[in-house]
Amino acid sequence: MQSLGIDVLLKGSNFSRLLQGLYVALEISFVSVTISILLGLIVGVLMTLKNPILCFILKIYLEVVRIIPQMVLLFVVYFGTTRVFGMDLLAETSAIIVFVFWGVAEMGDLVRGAIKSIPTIQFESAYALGMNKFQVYVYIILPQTLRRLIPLSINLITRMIKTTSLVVMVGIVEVLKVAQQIIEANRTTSPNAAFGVFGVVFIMYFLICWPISRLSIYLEKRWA
Amino acid sequence: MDKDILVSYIPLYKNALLLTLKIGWQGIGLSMIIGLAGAAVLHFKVKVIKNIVGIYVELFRNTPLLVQLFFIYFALPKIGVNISAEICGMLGIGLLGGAYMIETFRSGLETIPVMQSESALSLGLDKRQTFLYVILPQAFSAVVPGLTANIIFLLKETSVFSTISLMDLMFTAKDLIGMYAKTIECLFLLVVFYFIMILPVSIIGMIVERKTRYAEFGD
Amino acid sequence: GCTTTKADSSNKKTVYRTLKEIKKSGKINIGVFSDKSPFGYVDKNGKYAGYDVYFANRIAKDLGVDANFVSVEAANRIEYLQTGKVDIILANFTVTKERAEEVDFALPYMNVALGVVSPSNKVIKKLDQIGAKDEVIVISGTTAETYLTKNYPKIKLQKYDAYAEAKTAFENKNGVAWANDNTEVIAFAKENKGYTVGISSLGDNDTIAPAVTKGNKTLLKWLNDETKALGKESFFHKNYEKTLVDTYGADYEEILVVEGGKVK
Amino acid sequence: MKELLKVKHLHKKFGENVVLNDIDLVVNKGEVVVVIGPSGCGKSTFLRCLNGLEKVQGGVVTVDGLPVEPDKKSIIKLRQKIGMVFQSYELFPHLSVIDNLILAPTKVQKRNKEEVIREAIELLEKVNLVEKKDFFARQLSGGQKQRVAIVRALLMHPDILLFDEVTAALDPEMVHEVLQTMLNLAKSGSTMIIVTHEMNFARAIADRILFFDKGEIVEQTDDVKAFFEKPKTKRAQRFLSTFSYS
Amino acid sequence: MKELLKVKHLHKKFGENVVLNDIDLVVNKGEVVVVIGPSGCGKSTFLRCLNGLEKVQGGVVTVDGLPVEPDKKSIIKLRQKIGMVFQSYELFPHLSVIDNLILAPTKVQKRNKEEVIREAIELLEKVNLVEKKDFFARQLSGGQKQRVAIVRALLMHPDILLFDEVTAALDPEMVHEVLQTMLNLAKSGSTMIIVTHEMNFARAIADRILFFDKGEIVEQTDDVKAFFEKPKTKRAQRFLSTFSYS
Ligand SMILES: Nc1ncnc2c1ncn2[C@@H]1O[C@H](COP(=O)(O)OP(=O)(O)OP(=O)(O)O)[C@@H](O)[C@H]1O
Ligand SMILES: Nc1ncnc2c1ncn2[C@@H]1O[C@H](COP(=O)(O)OP(=O)(O)OP(=O)(O)O)[C@@H](O)[C@H]1O
Ligand SMILES: [Mg+2]
Ligand SMILES: [Mg+2]
Repeated sequence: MQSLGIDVLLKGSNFSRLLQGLYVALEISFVSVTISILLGLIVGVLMTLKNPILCFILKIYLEVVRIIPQMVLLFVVYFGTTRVFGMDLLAETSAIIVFVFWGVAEMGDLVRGAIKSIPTIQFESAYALGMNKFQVYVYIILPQTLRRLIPLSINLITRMIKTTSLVVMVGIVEVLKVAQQIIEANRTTSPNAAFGVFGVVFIMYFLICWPISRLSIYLEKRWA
Repeated sequence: MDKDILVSYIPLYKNALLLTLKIGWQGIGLSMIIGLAGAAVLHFKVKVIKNIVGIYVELFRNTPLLVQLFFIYFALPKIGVNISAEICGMLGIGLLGGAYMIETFRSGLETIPVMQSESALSLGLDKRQTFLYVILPQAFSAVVPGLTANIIFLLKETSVFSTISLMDLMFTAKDLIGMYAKTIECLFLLVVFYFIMILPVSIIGMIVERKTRYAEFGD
Repeated sequence: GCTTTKADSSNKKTVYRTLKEIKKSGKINIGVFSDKSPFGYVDKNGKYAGYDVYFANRIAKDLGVDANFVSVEAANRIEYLQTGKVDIILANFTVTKERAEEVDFALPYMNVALGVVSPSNKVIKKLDQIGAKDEVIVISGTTAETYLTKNYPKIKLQKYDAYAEAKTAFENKNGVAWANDNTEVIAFAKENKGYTVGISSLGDNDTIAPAVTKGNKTLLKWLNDETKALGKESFFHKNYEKTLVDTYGADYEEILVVEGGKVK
Repeated sequence: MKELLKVKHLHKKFGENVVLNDIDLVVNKGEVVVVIGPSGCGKSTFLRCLNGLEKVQGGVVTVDGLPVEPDKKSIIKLRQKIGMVFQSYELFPHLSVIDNLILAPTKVQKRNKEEVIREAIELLEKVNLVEKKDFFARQLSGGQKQRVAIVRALLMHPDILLFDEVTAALDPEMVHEVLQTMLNLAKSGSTMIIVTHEMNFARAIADRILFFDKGEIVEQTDDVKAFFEKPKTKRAQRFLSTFSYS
Repeated sequence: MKELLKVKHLHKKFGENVVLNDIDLVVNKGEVVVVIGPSGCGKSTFLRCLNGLEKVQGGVVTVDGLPVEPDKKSIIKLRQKIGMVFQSYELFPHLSVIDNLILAPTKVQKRNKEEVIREAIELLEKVNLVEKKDFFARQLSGGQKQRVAIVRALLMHPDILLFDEVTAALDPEMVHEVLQTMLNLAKSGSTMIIVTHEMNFARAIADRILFFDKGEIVEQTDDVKAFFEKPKTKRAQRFLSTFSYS
C-alpha cells in the first residue's frame, strides 16, 4: 500500500474545499438547530398543555417525522413544492426546512419530557403567587427545563450535524461530497486516497462534535 | 402513480426490509449489550476501563456512521481481517448504537435514588446483585423512551449501508430511481416500508413504557 | 408518472425554460456529476471538468450564456429535469426506454459498451460461468447495473455507491467479477496486475445523451442542431483527447466517441 | 369584625371519590384558623380550593366578597389576595432568594423594583435571613427555605395566608424557627388558615380549631384549650390519642 | 449480658468536615438505644458507619466480634447480621411486597423460597399487612411501606436492627402504627438502635438515650425518665425546649 492519500488533500485547493464543505454542513446544521430549539420549546410547551386535540396532532406529527426518512422529506420539500405549487425554493432553504421540521419534533418531545419532570408544586406555587400561564412558563418552568435539556439536546445537535450529509440529494456539496469528489478526481493517481480523505473527514467531524458534547458535560456539572 | 410499477417493486422492497430488519436488529441487539456493559462499567466506576468506555463513546457518537462503516469494511481487509458486509453492517450499527445506548442507560441509572442501592446493600446484597435485581429493573422504565428513540434512529441509520453494498430500503429506493426513473413510486414505497418497520417499534415502546412504570409518579 | 402531467396541466406556466428564456437570463443550469471521473468531476482547483463538462461548457459558449453547474446524483437526475431546476442533464445519462418516458433525450454524444473484469487466476469469459452464489460488483446507477438487472436477473449483484468503494471491494475479493463500462474495466486491468478483462463487450451498444425536460422542444432542437454542427469540427474527438485519453488510451477513441449524433 | 373569607356548601370530588362534602366556613379578619385531622381527610384539598387550584363541584368560595373561580381571568387578581405556602419544594430553584421574592411583585403586580427589594430585605431581616439573600434554594436548609417562602407570600400583601403543613418536611429545631415566624405573624394580626400536625403548635396559635374527617368538618370550636383537653367527638378523641405512646 | 455491637474511637470526615469525632459505644443484646440530637449532628452518618455504608477515617466497629470494613468481602456476611430501615424510598418499587421481602433471603442467604414465603406471611400477619402481599409499593400508604420495610429487615434474622428516622415522612396516625410495631419488637427482646425526633416515643421505648451534638456524644444515660425531665447538659436542655411553644 503506497501513501494513504492524505497528500491529495494538499493538491490545489482541495483542503480548503473540504473546509468549505464542512462550513456548508455546519451552516445548515447551525441554522436548523437554532430554529429547532426555539420552535421546539414552544412545541414542547404545547405538548404539555392538556388539550387532547392539540396533543393528538402533535403526537402524529412526531411519529410522522420519526418514520419518514429525511431523504424523502428533502425530495418532497425541494422537488415536491416545485411540482405541486410551482415554487422554487433554494436547496439550502429546503434543507433547513426539512431539518427544522425534524428537529422541532424531536426537540419538542425532549422539552415535553423535561417539563414533565418539573414537580407540579412548582407550577402550583407560581399560580398561587398570582401568575398567569404565560408568566409561569416563561419565568418558572422553562428556565428550569433548560438545564435538563442540555445533555439531551446536545445529542440531537450532534446527530443533526452528522445527518447533514444527506443534503447532497438536493445538490448541496457538503464535506462528505467534497471528500467523494476528491477521491474520485484522484482515483488513478492515488487509488488509496479514500482512506486518507475519509480519515481526515472522520477527524473533522470529531473535532466539531466532541467539543459540543464536552460542553454539555461541563454545563450539566455546572448547573447541577 | 402507477399501480403495476408499485406491485412489481414490492418484492424488492420486501427483501430490503428483511435485510434491514435482520442486520438492523442484530446491530441493535449488539448495541444494547454494549450499552448495558458500558453503562455498568461507568456505574461501578471501574478503573481504566471506565476511561476506555468514555473514549469509545466520544469517538463513535461524534463521527458519522458512513465513515465508520467505510473503515470497518474496507480498511480491515487491508490488514488481513475479512468480514462480510452483513457482519460489518451489524458491527457498524452495534458500535454506533452502543455509544448512544451507554449514554441512555447511564442517564437511566442515574435517575434511581442512591437510597435504593443503599437499602439493597444493607440487606446484604452484593454490588452485582444490587445492580441486577434492584437498579437495572428500575432504570429500565426510565430508559424506555430513550431506548425507543435510539432504536428508531438506528433503524433509520441503516440507510448508509449503501457504502458497503447492502441493499437496505433506502439504497433499494435510490437504486431503483436511478435505474427506472420512477421517483414518486419509489419514494412512496420507501415511506410505506419505513412505516411498516418503525411504527411497531414506536407502539411497543409506548406499551413497554406504560407496563414498566413502577415509579411513584406518572399517570 | 401521472403527477408530472398533472403538474404540467394544472400550472399554466411550464416548469422548463425555453431556449429564449435561457438566453435572456444569461445563464444555463446544467446538471453534471461531480464525482464521476473522468466524465464529470471537480478538479483540484475546484473547477468542474471531464468529458460531459467539456461539452457543457461548449454549449454555454455557443448559447452565449454562463454555465451554472449543479452537482447531481444518479437518483435525482430525473427529478431535477422534471422540476425545471436544471435545463440540461449531462451526467453520463444512458438512454433507456424507461427514462425516455420521463425526459427527452437529445442526440447521443458517446457510446457505452459493458465489460467484465475478473482476477487472472479465475477469469470469467462468459456470464454463465458465474455461479448461483457468486456476486458481481457494479456501481449503482450505471449502465452495467441496468443491463444485468434486466437481462440476467439471476446474477447476484453487489452494488456500491461510488467507484472508490467498488474498487476497494473488488480488490478485497468481495466479488468474483466487476462489471462496468468496458473502458473502465480495461483501464482497471491495465493499471492493476493480476486482473484480466474476460468479457470486453457485452450486450447492445447503448448511447449516452444529453437530456432535457419533457416537452422542451426549443432547447431539444437547439441541442440536436448543435451536436450535428459540432460534428463538422470533430468536437467530440477533441473532447476525448482532452479528457479521456489519459484514462483509456487512444485505442478506444473510435469506439466510444459518437460524432455529430450519428451512431455507427 | 370583617368577614374576609366565606365558604358555602363546598363540594369537591375526584372522580367518584367525595373529598369535601358540604363545607361551610367564615373567617374574619385577623383570625387564625387551624385545620387538623387524619391523613387523607381533605385538608390540603380544602386549602387548594380556597386558592382556586382545584375545580369544585358545588358551592362557592368568596374572598373579600369576590368569588374564587379557577378558570376565570379574575383568579389571577384574587390569588394576589391569598398567600399560600406549601409543604415543600416551593422555592424556584433557578432563582436566588431575592429573585424568588421579587418575581411576583414586579412581574404580576408591576410594582417598582427598588421599592420591592427594600421591603423584601426588611422582611428577610425579621426572619433573620438577610445575609442569605443572594443564595440559591439548594444552599439553604429546609427551615430557611420555608421562611423565605413565607416572606415571598407576605410580599404580595395578601389579605389571608394559607399554610399547608409547612413544617412536615423539617427537623425539630427548624420546625421551631418556622413556627416562631408564624406565631409572630399571628401576633401582628395576620389572617391565617393553617394545616398542621404539630398539636402543641396548633394549641399555641389557634383562635379556632377545625377538625376534619372524611371530607367533613366534624368539630369546630373557638375554645381551643378545651378541645385539646377533651374534644367533644369520639373521632377527635381517637385522633388526639395517637400522639401519645404506651 | 452479651456485647453485640462495639464502637471504638470512631472518626468520620467528609473532606475537611469532621462529622463523627471519637465515638465509643457498646450495645448489649436485647438493648434498645435511642439516638437524638439536632439536625446535621451526625446521627444518620453514625448508623451508616455501623452498617458499612460509609468508609471511616479511624476507629473500629465490630458486630458479634467481627470488624465492619466497607470494602472487604466480609461486609456482605456482616450486613446480614444488621438490619437497617431508612426514612423513605426504601421499598423496591418494581417488586411486589412479597418479592421485596423474599429477594434478599433467597438470593443472598440462598434459603428455600417456600419456607421464606411462609415466614414472610407470618410476619406480615403480625403487622396486619398480609392482604397487601401482592401490592406494589406505590399502592401502599407511607406507614404500610415502612412496616413492610421493617418486616423485610426482620426476615434476614438480623442480630441488631438500625432505624433512621423511619417515621419522619409519615402522618401522625401512620407514625403511630409504625412505632407500635417497633414497640412490639422491643418487647420481644430485639436489639435496636433508633434515631428519632419523636420525643414521646423515645421516652417510651428507650433503655438508653444517646444525645449527639456536632458529631460527639454529649450525653449518655440509662435513666431515660430523668433525661427527659431535666437533662444534665445545657445543650440537651436547649434541644428539648424546642419541642414546646410559647
Ligand atoms: N389529584 C387527586 N386525584 C385523585 N384523588 C386525590 C387527588 N388529590 C387528593 N386526592 C384524594 O383526596 C383525598 C384528600 O386528600 P388531601 O391531600 O386533601 O388530604 P390531606 O387531609 O391533606 O392529607 P395529609 O394529611 O396526608 O396531607 C385523599 O383520599 C386523596 O387520596
Ligand atoms: N455525603 C456527604 N458528603 C458531605 N457531607 C455530608 C455527607 N453526608 C452528610 N454530610 C454532612 O455530615 C453532617 C452529618 O450529617 P447526618 O446526615 O449524619 O446528620 P443527621 O444527624 O442525620 O441529621 P438529620 O437529623 O437532619 O437527619 C452534616 O453536616 C452533613 O452536611
Ligand atoms: Mg395534605
Ligand atoms: Mg439523618
